[in-house]
Amino acid sequence: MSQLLQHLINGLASGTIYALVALGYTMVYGVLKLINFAHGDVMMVGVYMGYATAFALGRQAQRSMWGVVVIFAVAMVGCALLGFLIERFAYRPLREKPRLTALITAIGISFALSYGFQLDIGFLPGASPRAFPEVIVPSEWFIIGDRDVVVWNWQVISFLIAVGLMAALQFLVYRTRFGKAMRAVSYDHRTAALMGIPTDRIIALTFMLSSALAAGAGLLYAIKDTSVSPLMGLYVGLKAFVAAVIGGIGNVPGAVVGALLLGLVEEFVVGYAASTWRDAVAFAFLILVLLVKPGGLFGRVAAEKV
Amino acid sequence: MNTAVSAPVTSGSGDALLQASGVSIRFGGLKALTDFNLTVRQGDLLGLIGPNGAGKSTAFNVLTGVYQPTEGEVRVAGQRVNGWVPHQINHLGLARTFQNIRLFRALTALDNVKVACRAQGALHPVRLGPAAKVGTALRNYRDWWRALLLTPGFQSEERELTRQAEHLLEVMGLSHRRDEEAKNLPYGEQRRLEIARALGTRPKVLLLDEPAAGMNTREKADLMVLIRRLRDEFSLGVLVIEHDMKLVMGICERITVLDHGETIARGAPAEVRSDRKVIEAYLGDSYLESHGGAA
Amino acid sequence: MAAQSGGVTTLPGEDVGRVPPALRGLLPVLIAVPVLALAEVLLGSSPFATYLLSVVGVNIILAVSLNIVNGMTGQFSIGHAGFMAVGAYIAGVTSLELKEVALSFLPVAASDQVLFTVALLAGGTCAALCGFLVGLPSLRLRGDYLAIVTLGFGEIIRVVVQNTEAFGRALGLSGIPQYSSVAMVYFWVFLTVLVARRIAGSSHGRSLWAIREDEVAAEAMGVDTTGYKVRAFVISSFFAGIAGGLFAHFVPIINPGSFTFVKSMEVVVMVVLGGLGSSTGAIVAAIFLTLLPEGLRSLFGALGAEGSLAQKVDQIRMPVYGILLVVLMLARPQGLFGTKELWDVLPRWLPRKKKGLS
Amino acid sequence: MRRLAPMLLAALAVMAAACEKKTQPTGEAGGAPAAQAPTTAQGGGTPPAGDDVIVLGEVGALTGGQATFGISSRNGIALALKEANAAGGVKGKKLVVRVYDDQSKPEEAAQAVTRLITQDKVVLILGEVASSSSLAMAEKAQAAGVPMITPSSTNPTVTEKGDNIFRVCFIDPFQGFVMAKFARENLKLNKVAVLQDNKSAYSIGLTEVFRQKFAEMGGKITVTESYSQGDTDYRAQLTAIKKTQPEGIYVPGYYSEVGVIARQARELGLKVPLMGGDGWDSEKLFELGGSAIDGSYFSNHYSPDNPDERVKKFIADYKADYNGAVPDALAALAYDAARVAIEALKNAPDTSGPALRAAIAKTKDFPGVAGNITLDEKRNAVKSAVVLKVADGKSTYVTTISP
Repeated sequence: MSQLLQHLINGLASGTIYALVALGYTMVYGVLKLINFAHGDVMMVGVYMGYATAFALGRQAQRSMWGVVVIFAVAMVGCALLGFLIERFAYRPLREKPRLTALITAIGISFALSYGFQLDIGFLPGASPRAFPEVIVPSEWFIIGDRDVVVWNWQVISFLIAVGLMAALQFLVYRTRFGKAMRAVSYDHRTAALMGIPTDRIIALTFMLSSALAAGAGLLYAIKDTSVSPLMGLYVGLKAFVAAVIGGIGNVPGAVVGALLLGLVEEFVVGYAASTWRDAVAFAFLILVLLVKPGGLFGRVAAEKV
Repeated sequence: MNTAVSAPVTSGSGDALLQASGVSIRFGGLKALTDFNLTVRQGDLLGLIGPNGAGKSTAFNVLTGVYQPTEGEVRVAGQRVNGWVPHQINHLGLARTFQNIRLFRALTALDNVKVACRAQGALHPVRLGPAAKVGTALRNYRDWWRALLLTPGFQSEERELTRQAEHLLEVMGLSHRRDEEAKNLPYGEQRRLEIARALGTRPKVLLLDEPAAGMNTREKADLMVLIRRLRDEFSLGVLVIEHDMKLVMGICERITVLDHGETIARGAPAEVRSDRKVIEAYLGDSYLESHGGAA
Repeated sequence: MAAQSGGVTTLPGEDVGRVPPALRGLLPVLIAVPVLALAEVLLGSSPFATYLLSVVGVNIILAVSLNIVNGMTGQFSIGHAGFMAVGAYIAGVTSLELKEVALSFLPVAASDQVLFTVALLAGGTCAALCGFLVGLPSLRLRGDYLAIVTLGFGEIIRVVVQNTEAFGRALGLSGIPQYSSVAMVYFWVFLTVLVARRIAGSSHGRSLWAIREDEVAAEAMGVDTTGYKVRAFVISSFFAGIAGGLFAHFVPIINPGSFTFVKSMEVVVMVVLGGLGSSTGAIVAAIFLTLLPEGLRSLFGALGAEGSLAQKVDQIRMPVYGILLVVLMLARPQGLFGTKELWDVLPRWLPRKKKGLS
Repeated sequence: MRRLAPMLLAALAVMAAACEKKTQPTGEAGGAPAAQAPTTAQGGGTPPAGDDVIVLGEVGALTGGQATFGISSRNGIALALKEANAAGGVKGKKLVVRVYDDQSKPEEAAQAVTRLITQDKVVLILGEVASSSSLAMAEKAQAAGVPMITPSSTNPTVTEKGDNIFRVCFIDPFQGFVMAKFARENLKLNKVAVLQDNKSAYSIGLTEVFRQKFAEMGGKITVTESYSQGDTDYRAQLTAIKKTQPEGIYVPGYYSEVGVIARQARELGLKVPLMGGDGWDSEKLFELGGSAIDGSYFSNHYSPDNPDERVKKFIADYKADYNGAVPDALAALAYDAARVAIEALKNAPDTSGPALRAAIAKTKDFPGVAGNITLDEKRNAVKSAVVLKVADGKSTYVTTISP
């Protein structure tokens, strides 16, 4: 019983992180119909930015409340900037070109970032993973039985931050002018442009938003799993992408549900079946969902108007 | 539903090539089409009119298998085709054009037509029993090998296809555009190319979805002549959706009028024109001012 | 793009005038075989050239075959490495099983090549079977969703291999007899290209193009879109399987790490860079992208001759590769040749050359 | 835009030509860069004077999933060469090493080693860490008759590829045995769980032997769970392991993962000691694991406590060259492998394959930093292993276990 509870906690914890990353995929896909393969790597860069900031702050400062805020702020702003640059120079010139073209530049960026950060030249961090500093001093908040189930403070804090970010996003997309414009662009960006919506700006902002979100997600991820490495973006990115598709890519609540489901499925496969088959089951689950619901759980396959 | 409406009227000859009886379709709670009846025979030239959103294109989509009817049945060449997919229905002899032109844009005019010619020749005409299915699969398989090995038979077949397609282009007056990519053709020619492509499938019934949209008066007049000619030359039954009353009244022998998915009138042009319901439907739609005036 | 000429379905190179129709189908083979034999003799003494050319060849097969699905049919498969893995492992295991067998009525070398071919075909067939399975969801799925299924399939294959003792698990399968030769690889390259070209030029190809251009219209014109999509998948994965089989017979060890999602993406990149739908484009891109890292190695080797940086230059290749991809796509978004083939584009660069090759 | 495609074609032709050119390496010494006049670049690079250098080849994973290990190895080899050159080189010739990246893929390793042999004409090959890549290289090196020394591939099959393939480390079966024996006899554990890296042949190999030996010695393996290299969340596996209430967990993976595993084990309330192999050896382990890794044990080739001057000097030199990084086991083994190679070059009458092969095979009681090296008839190093205990951010010597 306690084991089941522990698995639930674990699954939800990784699910929330997947969700934050998946949201980035989903937003960009929503407005551009582009699978942004560089998203995971942007996340990785964000984590390194946070890592560098934490070091610059020093051990004492990084653990204070404002220290954490500064770390998140620097990483998120830095990533938003990176997202802006990527969109401006690698995607925007190709917007009216075949969709696959932008996909290739996304792959190119992904390669450049993930391989680039493996270099040990100059400021680049090199290939080995590094321990992410404990910016939230761990303490046990909640214990069941003889330490059968332990919930840590940072788990709760991360969860709250993640939920907060998602709520903010939901608000932004469905309750603000920007969100309305974003949804309009998502529906048809040419028409949106004709209606006087500054499409370029909206798309750029979407990119910045999703990149900032990725940085936040990445930091929570690094806090949770205590390490940072250049390839983390690749692994997390792929899973988060799968999560977004399970939920119905382009759909905000869908991404969250898909991510939580994926987190739980993975957790329970490892916990109760064979850990060697985790990835296969994750993808089989994805295929199964798509075969039953071709547009993902919440997505709708746009019925083509004939 | 008044009785005058449901009584079938025909002027064509022979068996019904296309028959819709009691067809209804619902999208969620929305009734897009209610109790739709229609019969097309060889030599028919029928019109399907109605204001915007009346369900004309929906009717086309049900007939051609893009949508499945919620109720009622569709028969093509006597075969019940509920549950069939569009290409199977096409193989029974039903071809169509699209309201918003859907050519294979990057292909040449000739290739557009050849796609259709070939697909009809492909060897999976109707739904088959298991044994025949295997036979079809085998022939299909052999067909691929013939293409890969470039057998003499295959080569002559290709030449024959080209000849057919060229003939159709000529009929539609598009020979000079033979090697032009479809997307580079002017609008009117794209419409004509769509018809040529539909003819490539060697249909018995041709469904034209607003063939005259976007054409000027002169082009429309030419089109009227052309449609008649096609019907006679290819022994077709033709069903035309059209906004332009003048065009429809000019060529169609019988007209069905839809409004809000319901058939509100049916009969010869003169009858339909004077039908009170039809006038209401159109005037209510301010249709006559915007479109009728321009025509 | 300003396309003026022949369009996509002309059969240049096959418009060999004055060749009797009966011979036309075989002519390319008759020309290719002696050429390949000659190449083999010339290259036999240079292992590096042989190895590099083999890798290039395998990548050409992968790119050209993927082009049938991604380029001609307009579907989007990003699991090509999965099919390659199936081919590689099945062919590899077959060859290992048959290692001691020799066909007594043939000289050893010839017998080996026969067994090699058997192994290749076994690998290709299994891959084609998988292609069929993956193609089936295309009944229901479109666009990006289908892409994800192919990706998922590729990853599942990798996990299966990693957990199967017979496939050597994480260590991989080694000791596969190295039967492969440049001639063999390029014979299959040649076959792949020939098949791709002949499909493109036939009514089947036109149906595929039609699906790519407008699925609804294709269906309405009587094209069995599902059937054609599945067939495109089957053919494409067959050749991916063959590529894998060849790969397994010149690479000393095959290992799940060689068939990851990244490999699939590399092939997609080749296809897009070459121009979706252009077989020759895929070929040129495959050659270019395969030689690029090796070329960068030469370049950096020549530049960075000093100090510790020299040992780091080889690391720089991959980030540079990534940046080059971005630059290339920005410079030429429609790919090298668009949907055209090499000969459709060439005359414009070489104005004096006689036009109308197509 | 139209210009681009022909340019690409041209570039391609140039590249192909460059690849085909039988170039001598353009010479770069690990150290002494001043002594090595950089050659001017022309196409693929012109050969240097030729007779005054001996070229070694190295293949390593400098990018990709195993880059961490490849880079350590490269550093170790570079250090060995720098020292040798500072001491006057071999027979009056400078040593240079050509390093190629294999992106952690065996087929790239095969390509790189083929290039080293045929284009760069290296006399001897060093590398890889990953056994899959070493196997690929071994096949090519054996066929070409070029001797190859792998510093740290522990899979037994690597040296079985032929008489030109050597290694300076012990093999998986021995290491698995060492830890099983230690767990059973020194720690007196009865129930042990195993957490293996399913993507690493090394980890699978160690697991297999450990499970077998531990069971033979009367212990019980409660459960075997797997993760994949690159994972960062092991809570699911650890929760499942916790259920079986083991007295210890054998984690034969690499430090890049083990540190995080230790933290998460403690987080879930698993306080039992972790045990592992030489893949743990890196100062990064302490950084990644923090205090969570304290009280764990691993088998290794050598102990950094070793008061031996040689080891101290190696660590000091390495730190000086690489921004204060402490060498890990892979760096130490690579350093040893390079020194074995250099020794053989000194002893061999010439640099031909057979002569070098014979010289390497004669290596006996060679004083490496990672233990003395004696190569047996199977060309594997016969070494005893040490078991180290992790505490307070360093590892301390516990015991030595001999074959």
